[in-house]
Amino acid sequence: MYRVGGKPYPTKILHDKLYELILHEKRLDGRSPYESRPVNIHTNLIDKADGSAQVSMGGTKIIAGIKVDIGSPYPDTPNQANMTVNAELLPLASRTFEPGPPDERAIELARVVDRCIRESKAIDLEKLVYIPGQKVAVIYIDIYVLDYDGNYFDPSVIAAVAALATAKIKKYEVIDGILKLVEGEYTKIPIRRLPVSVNLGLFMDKIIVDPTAIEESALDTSLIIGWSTEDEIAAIQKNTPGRLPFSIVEEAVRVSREVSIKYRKRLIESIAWQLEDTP
Amino acid sequence: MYRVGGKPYPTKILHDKLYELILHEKRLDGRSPYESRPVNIHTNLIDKADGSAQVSMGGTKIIAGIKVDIGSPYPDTPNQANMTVNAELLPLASRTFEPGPPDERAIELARVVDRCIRESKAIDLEKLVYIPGQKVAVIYIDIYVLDYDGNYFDPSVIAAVAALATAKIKKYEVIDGILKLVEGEYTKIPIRRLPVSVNLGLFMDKIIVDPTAIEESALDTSLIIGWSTEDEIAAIQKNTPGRLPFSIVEEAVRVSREVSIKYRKRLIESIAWQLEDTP
Amino acid sequence: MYRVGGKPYPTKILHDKLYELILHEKRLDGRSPYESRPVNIHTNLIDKADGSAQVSMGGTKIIAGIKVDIGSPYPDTPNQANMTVNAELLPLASRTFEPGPPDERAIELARVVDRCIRESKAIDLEKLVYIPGQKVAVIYIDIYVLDYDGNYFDPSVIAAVAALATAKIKKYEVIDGILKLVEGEYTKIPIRRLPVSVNLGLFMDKIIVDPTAIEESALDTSLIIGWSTEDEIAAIQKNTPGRLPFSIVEEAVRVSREVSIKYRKRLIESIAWQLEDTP
Amino acid sequence: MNETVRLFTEDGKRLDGRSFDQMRKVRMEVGVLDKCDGSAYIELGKTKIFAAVYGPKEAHPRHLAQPHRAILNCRYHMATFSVSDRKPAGMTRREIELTKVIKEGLETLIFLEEFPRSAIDVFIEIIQADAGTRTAGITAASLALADAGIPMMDLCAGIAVGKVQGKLVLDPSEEEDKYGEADMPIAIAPRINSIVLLQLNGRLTIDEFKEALSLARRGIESLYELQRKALKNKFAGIEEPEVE
Amino acid sequence: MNETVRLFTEDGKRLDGRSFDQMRKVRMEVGVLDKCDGSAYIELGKTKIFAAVYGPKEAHPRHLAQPHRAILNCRYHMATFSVSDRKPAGMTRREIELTKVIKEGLETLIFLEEFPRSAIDVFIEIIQADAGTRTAGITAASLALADAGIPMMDLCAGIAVGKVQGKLVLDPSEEEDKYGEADMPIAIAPRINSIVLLQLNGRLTIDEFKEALSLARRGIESLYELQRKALKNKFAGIEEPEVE
Amino acid sequence: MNETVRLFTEDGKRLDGRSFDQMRKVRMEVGVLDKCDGSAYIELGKTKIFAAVYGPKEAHPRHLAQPHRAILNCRYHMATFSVSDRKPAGMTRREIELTKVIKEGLETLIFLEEFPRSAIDVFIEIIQADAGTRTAGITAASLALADAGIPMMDLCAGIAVGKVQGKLVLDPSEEEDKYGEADMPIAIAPRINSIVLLQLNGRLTIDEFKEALSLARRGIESLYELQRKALKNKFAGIEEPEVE
Repeated sequence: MYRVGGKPYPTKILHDKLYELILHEKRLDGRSPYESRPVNIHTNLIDKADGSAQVSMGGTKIIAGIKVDIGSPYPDTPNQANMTVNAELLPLASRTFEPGPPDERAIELARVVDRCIRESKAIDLEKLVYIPGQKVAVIYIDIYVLDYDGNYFDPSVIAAVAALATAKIKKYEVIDGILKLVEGEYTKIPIRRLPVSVNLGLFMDKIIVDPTAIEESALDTSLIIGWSTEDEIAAIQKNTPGRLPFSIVEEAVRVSREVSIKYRKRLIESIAWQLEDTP
Repeated sequence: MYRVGGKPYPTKILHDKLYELILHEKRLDGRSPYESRPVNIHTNLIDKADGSAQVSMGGTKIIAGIKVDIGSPYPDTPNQANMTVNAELLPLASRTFEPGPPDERAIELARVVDRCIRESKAIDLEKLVYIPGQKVAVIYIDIYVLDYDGNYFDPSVIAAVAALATAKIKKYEVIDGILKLVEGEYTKIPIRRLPVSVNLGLFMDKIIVDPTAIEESALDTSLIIGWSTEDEIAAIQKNTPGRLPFSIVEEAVRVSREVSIKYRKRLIESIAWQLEDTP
Repeated sequence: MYRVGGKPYPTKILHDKLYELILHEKRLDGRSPYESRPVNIHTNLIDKADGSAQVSMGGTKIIAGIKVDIGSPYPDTPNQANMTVNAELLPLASRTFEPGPPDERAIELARVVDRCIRESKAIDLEKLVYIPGQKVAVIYIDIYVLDYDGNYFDPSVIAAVAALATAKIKKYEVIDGILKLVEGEYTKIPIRRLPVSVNLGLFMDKIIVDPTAIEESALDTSLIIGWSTEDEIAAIQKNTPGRLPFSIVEEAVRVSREVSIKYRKRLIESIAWQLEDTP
Repeated sequence: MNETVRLFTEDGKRLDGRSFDQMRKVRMEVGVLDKCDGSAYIELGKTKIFAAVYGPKEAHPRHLAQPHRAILNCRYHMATFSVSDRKPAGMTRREIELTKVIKEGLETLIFLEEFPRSAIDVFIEIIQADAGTRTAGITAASLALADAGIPMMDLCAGIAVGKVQGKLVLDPSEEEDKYGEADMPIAIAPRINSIVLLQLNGRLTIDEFKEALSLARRGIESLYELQRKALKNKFAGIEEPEVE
Repeated sequence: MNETVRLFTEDGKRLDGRSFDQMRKVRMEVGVLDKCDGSAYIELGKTKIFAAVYGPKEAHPRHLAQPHRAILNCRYHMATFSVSDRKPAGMTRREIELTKVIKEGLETLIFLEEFPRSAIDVFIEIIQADAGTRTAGITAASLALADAGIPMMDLCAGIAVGKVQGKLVLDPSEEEDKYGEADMPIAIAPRINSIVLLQLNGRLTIDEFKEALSLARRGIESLYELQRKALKNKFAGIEEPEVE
Repeated sequence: MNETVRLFTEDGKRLDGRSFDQMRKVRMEVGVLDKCDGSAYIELGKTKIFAAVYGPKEAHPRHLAQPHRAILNCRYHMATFSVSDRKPAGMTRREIELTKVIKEGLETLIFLEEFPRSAIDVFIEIIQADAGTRTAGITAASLALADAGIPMMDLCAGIAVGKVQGKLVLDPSEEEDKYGEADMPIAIAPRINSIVLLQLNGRLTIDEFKEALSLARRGIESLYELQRKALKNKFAGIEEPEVE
């Protein structure tokens, strides 16, 4: 028999009830198992940021902001701009989030978003090098979870990518080896691909897409799969305890691919994106 | 009826007793409501500091030290020296002060002292620029509360200003664009004004000046008013919870002005200060 | 009568039992009072470090690693390389060690090891200056206590010195005032002396050498004596509470000297060291 | 320094067209977040702030609990991208001080003694800072507390008064604040006629101070009306109030 | 970037002579530390790791105790000298993330509900890091738990699969990881046929992902055998197992 | 390095005119702070230190309380301006180590077992550091404990012995410490004839070590007398003792 590892009894009851629903292709909020919640994307809401987006996925709200500074490249990548992702689970979002420095969940969120963007080579970091080995763009991606009803991964990736793709950043030119700001002119961050992630929950042998907070409290395990394009996985993270049976992995990949295509379509609509650079 | 917000019963009793006294123009330590405690000022007690002062105001003892280094100006003030104020509520001073990094009270104290000095333009920061945009003086003002019997604000401002006004700092000259120490010569920090702050406590509709610790434990609210000169307010901070009735504000300003004149007189006597720079 | 300061009753019993044994020249693990545990030394077990050593002394295991970087000298020692020692009491080593930043015990360990090495002038820091006042070697000595059965001092000093003496560090040359790495060539850290420390425990008027954890839990006080050479003390640290009677100090020095000679012999055997530099 | 920057047009208007006693456009909304017990959103010009409230709930850790009252926890926090130069993550000294004065302002109004051994948490998140964040923050927090059903003596609302090139102005813009001589943030509980938050950075004469107080007071009265409307709208389900 | 570095020899072997489905030399030993309740040491090539376990013991501080289960505390930590450029002391974000996934992997297997109000501590110390530390770390931790007598559903073992210049390889070396296109660490509990840790950094097609899974699985089966031998040896007092 | 700096005059005196076995001017005062349970102030040359004691009082947080004894908390801390180059705020590693040895020295003397489940706090604040702070600090702390009425076996007093250009000197000055070969801080409880704090930084032969001990001991005996006078004066209300 399957085991709900150390879960207290009421959680076991909820787990069994949710599983029962899924067997009938249903969920508490009326969705079918493979259905994600509606996605709303607002970009450029923060004038002080170089790029910004607020994304809601059902009751989960994310705000992402981009700031671009000038800095030195890392010694092992002299011909690449730097990129760092930070995430905070704001205490406004849930009574389970505490104020204070990012905990392991927030750090995991930041690193999963980083991985989706970095591994899919979404940003053409080489184009943001001003003086090789010396002056490059430093891209800060800051993510805040404002309201949490499960699955803060997928809307965070969408918010980060939407903010990046709609950012307007200062323009610089190099004159006699010296970096100069071109006053009043702006440029874009060169985006090559639009990665998205898909958060899957497992109940026994059944998969659900985009779990809510109540589903997350009872599921057996969960998984995030980041898609660089329709056909390429760029990141995976098993992000909760629990057994992930071998038998279910291929189905998980297949389902997440379908959802990723939907997410990306929604993202493209919102940001009116078109491929400017082919890698 | 007035309300002592959530105060336990014994505090309510004390509050009412102190109010009763004030109605008769009296206080526990024999002072009248608008009377501050005696101020003692010792300067230059720390040879290793560039300036120093120990100030007692009744049972509250403060020690302030000044260190001046060389550093880079902030990008938005290339023609000004830097100034930073730190304060620590030493655990020696009270059983309510804990060792460890400054808490919100210590940070507030530092920022109120900073504001009194900075907003009154007490220091001519432009005179301490050695190479504009590159090398300026960095003035550290460090304040320690050594013994606490209420009102650590007023003696802290006095100690900081006394230490600044009596400091002897290293002299530098710029030769061929290079900053050089002039060995064995010292100069003063150019002081333009002598700001002081006045801490007021409220009991119902009555004001007291310079509250003791026991008065602070029972008062309805309190206020610090910093005076740049006799006629100019430079800083205000309502620094405890509680209602500050509109009807009492003008009286508070008037009273604090009188006390500020007394404090400044005491300060001038102690440091033999004379106005060397008119702004 | 002697007093076991505030120790709970069971500790008092243990204390008295151990003292009784010592009076008969015995200890729980069969050693005589002035006998240290066997020392095992493995060097160069970490390829990624410039030097490394794992040292066991009975049930206490230490691993030390050396990393050498390039940096600026301290302003007051422009003609010396920098050296810093860090120590961590890993939670693997004992249930009394907690994860987290080094506590006062770990800091004391680091500083005692530092003192033994620095005060005995074990390293010829002047030989690791590349450009005086500008570029010097920065030697990091990192010590981890992996398994703790008392006395982490003596094996830590041995591990640090063994790692230093067997380190192979990158070679640099200065060409036209510019520091250049000499690819593929390595050099040694110039070692002038082999300091060792000896940890002594006191039970009443009796001394034991190299106490185990159970002995440490009951002893009256303890002491570390660092020996630069056979005839020169380089460091002392009384490292636990408790009275150190005057009457016992000379015996402590005498005993520790004997043990230090044994330790140093063991160290020399293991690292095949020979004096290359006489100071 | 402030001589070279002109902050008024020739007809005496402010650079953004406002008169001296005119606030920027305000928008308030109550109940904007789902998972907390009460919430509010405020826009004051480009300043954008969320506030959320939890409680009354068990105080945690236990030893912080007070036998006669609830404790009030508060955090005023800015998003890294809310300001022109990216703010480092973590609480700055400025944020810690503002947290203190906002907390004390709110503590003045809440009937904490009704909830012994409990805690109430107030979180204020500045997502864009364009002057006036502490006063807009306490205004939003007060709404969020009301939304959470926490019993209070009164709502409070806050606004700053600036002194700019010798003139007092209501609700200074970031530029006015930067080049101005004084900035006085104030929050008032109008029904009980009391100041709950008061700070001054910069120099004012006594007369200017009095004038600044009454200027603030008029502004706060209109904010107070907007707060009441926002609360009504929440419970009536109507759109948020907006004013220019 | 990866075009210029050759990572395969002309006869298709990897630079260190391994075939694509060959792990580096592994050595495991159980019970290597004295003061903890269970311990293990693992070497995977030059990667060297100690793991130690304490518990079940009283949860501390008390308010963290769970009424229905033990809590599992874990720390994956690297020695400063374990990597080429000295790692700063203190936990990096990477170490915190790996701690989380390793802890969750182990939590999957331990019968935590048998020890209400208790705590189990797992400490993993990387003394040399030469690729594969998280998977070798969870492998060692699983052994240390068994050595401590903590009841578990199954042991688990982990290994990474890399994609290097278009080819999948088992247990990538540091150089293969650096210049490769993808790195997929995975830990499996073989008897219950379940994945307990899974991450992917880098790009794989669906087919490559499937292939990577089965490559890892074969590697893990042999690690699992070594684990069982190491445990037997501990209790029989025999030398540690080693494999090439 | 120490060859070029001369630290003795031609007639064998030290640069400040002292003979080798002479301390700097000492001043002690008891009961200098109001709000703590006991306090003391000490000057040793230009070194200036306050010490304060609280307790015995309830241990806090509770889980730190010991069933059989009081816990002793201690902090040796330097003001930022107490040294030539401004010390950063916060505790340095040096301050943490000195806190430990001072705490252990005091713990030796206090009858902690008389106050089970309690705590005693000792705070030492260096407001000017000009050599000898740890020994003057423990001397002042011992007085503050006595002033607080904490039962102790004995007072303790401390002083350093330096080795400077081959000669032992009592109470080295900052310059002697900087250019000297060794510095040995020691604190003694004279009545019980025991060392409670002992450190050595620098090189001594065995004979020098013995000589240093007896030099320190003589110095400490006179400090001990001053301590007793300072305590008497406190209770008699007389001026503080001073010695050259």
